[in-house]
Amino acid sequence: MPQQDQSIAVKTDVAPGVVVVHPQGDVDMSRSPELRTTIRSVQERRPPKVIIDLTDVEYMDSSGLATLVEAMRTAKSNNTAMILCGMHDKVRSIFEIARLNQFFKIVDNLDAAVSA
Amino acid sequence: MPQQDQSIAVKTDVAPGVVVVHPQGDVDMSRSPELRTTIRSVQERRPPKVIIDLTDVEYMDSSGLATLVEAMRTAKSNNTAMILCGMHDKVRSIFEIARLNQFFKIVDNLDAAVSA
Amino acid sequence: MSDRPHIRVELLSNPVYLCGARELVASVAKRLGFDDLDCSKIALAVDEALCNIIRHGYQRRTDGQIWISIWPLESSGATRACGIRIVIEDEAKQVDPDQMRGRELTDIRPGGLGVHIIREVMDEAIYERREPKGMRLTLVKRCQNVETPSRLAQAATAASLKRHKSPR
Amino acid sequence: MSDRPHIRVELLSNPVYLCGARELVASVAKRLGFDDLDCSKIALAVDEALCNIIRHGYQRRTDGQIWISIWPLESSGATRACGIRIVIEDEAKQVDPDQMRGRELTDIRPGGLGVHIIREVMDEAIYERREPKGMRLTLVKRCQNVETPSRLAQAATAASLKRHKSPR
Ligand SMILES: Nc1ncnc2c1ncn2[C@@H]1O[C@H](COP(=O)(O)OP(=O)(O)O)[C@@H](O)[C@H]1O
Ligand SMILES: Nc1ncnc2c1ncn2[C@@H]1O[C@H](COP(=O)(O)OP(=O)(O)O)[C@@H](O)[C@H]1O
Repeated sequence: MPQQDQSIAVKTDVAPGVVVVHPQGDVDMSRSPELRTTIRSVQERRPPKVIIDLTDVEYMDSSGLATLVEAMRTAKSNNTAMILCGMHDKVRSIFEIARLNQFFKIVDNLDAAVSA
Repeated sequence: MPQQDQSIAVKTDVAPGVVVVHPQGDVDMSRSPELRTTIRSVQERRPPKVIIDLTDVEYMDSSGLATLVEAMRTAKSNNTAMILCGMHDKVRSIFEIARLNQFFKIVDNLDAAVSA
Repeated sequence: MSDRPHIRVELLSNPVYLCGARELVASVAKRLGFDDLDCSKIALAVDEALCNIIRHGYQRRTDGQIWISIWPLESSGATRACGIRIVIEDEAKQVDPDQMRGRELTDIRPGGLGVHIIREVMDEAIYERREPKGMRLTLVKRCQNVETPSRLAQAATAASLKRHKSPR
Repeated sequence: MSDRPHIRVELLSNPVYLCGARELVASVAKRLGFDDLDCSKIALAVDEALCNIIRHGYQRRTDGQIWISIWPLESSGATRACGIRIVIEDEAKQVDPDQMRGRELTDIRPGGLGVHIIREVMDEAIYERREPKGMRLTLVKRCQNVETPSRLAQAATAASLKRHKSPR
């Protein structure tokens, strides 16, 4: 991908047992397959906690929601934690519209997610 | 104007003899007439220094440049100062393309403009 | 309201162009007076509708045509617009408008949210078959503060007429 | 490159809609791989061209038609796009393409910068008369990193095929 600011970073050095997935740019139908592939490959290693850091995601549509719902179901069936953080208001509003804000564990920022 | 975040604030209480014109939003062909009217009415009062604070202008086209060139010429003929500050990189690049960065007095931020 | 759309976008059914459509719609809505959150909701509704056309209508073919037409909504006799009307058309397969619905919101699983989102964020969302082929979705959202382009143009002209000499 | 534009925008010659056109163009350029500064320059060139059509072509009439057509530029045989081509057309008065030029840059006064800006930020800017009426401006900007929509769509499909079950 030549667009450095629209890639997905995966960080494993934030805290022991924690993997942070950090997508950048809009998560829409053209981008969510990449997010899905990344989260799946992270989850295959079964880390105790996966954090999806949405600080740099200013837009998400229902294909992004679908990706996260699927990942959350995998986390639940694996008995591992998945936490969302850094959500912008515009992104939060789509979770609310879809009545998904209760389904996910959502905290304010990365620090809160690490210590949650 | 119902769009609060696309109006032009005029502040006279920043420092004695200083008037700050603070446009917000894109300064394009549909917006520059308003900026022009505002600057003209400020200049009619002949304050010693007019500062155009561009901190909240992320886009400007040649109609904005024309407005500022005209205001700068008025300032020069009135023997008063006009200073631009808070310029974003994208706005700065159009001044450079038009070879106007030398014609104007441009400083980094409002503090520097007040003490300039 | 004149029949000719104020803006009409014709685009290929390629997800790559979703962002362009969203940004255009959000920025026109903004210019008409909607606040930032409403603008992003309107853009979201258009995005979801386009995704559905690409996915279900054209079955992910990227060479289908999609048209987005935009009008400011003016209430009869008023000098101000009172909303935005967006019509999205395709030439993809026709389906019964009643079939345009997602899953129950309580039955949480991936997918099945697009139509809910569209209906929730817009004041009107009407699907119909289009002649001779394809579907048409008419979206309406109202707003107290919406400016009409003619009023905005008048305001700009009035401001420029205050000048003596008019370089612009 | 197919002849049909990937995106075509038809808009009224009202300055109110400039922002919509800019945002669409910038976001499509971004998606094709241009960096932020280049995207805003491309949007600036389109904005200046539209302003000139509204001001000089339609003489500030707000009911004229303007068309913006966009293609990714692919170098022959390459798998990657190498730029963007934007064609802007109107039905306004025809002028000699040689008359499309601004003031000397050293002769500083308000105005006379639009055409300079267009030529400076784009790699090509060609004005011509359009049949049967109006003008056509063809703008080209090249880029090393530009992605083709077909490659992007393939990448997205490849990513989705890695899944077992595919809700999207
Ligand atoms: N443009 C369309 N063309 C054909 N069918 C559609 C279209 N939009 C929606 N549908 C139908 O409505 C259903 C619900 O859509 P949606 O709520 O977006 O969820 P999803 O797309 O995830 O199934 C789709 O599964 C599809 O059957
Ligand atoms: N679309 C157009 N239709 C007719 N004339 C044009 C058009 N674009 C540019 N021109 C001519 O080119 C000249 C230079 O344009 P420009 O550099 O944008 O400066 P300005 O618009 O301030 O005069 C204009 O004055 C006009 O005579």
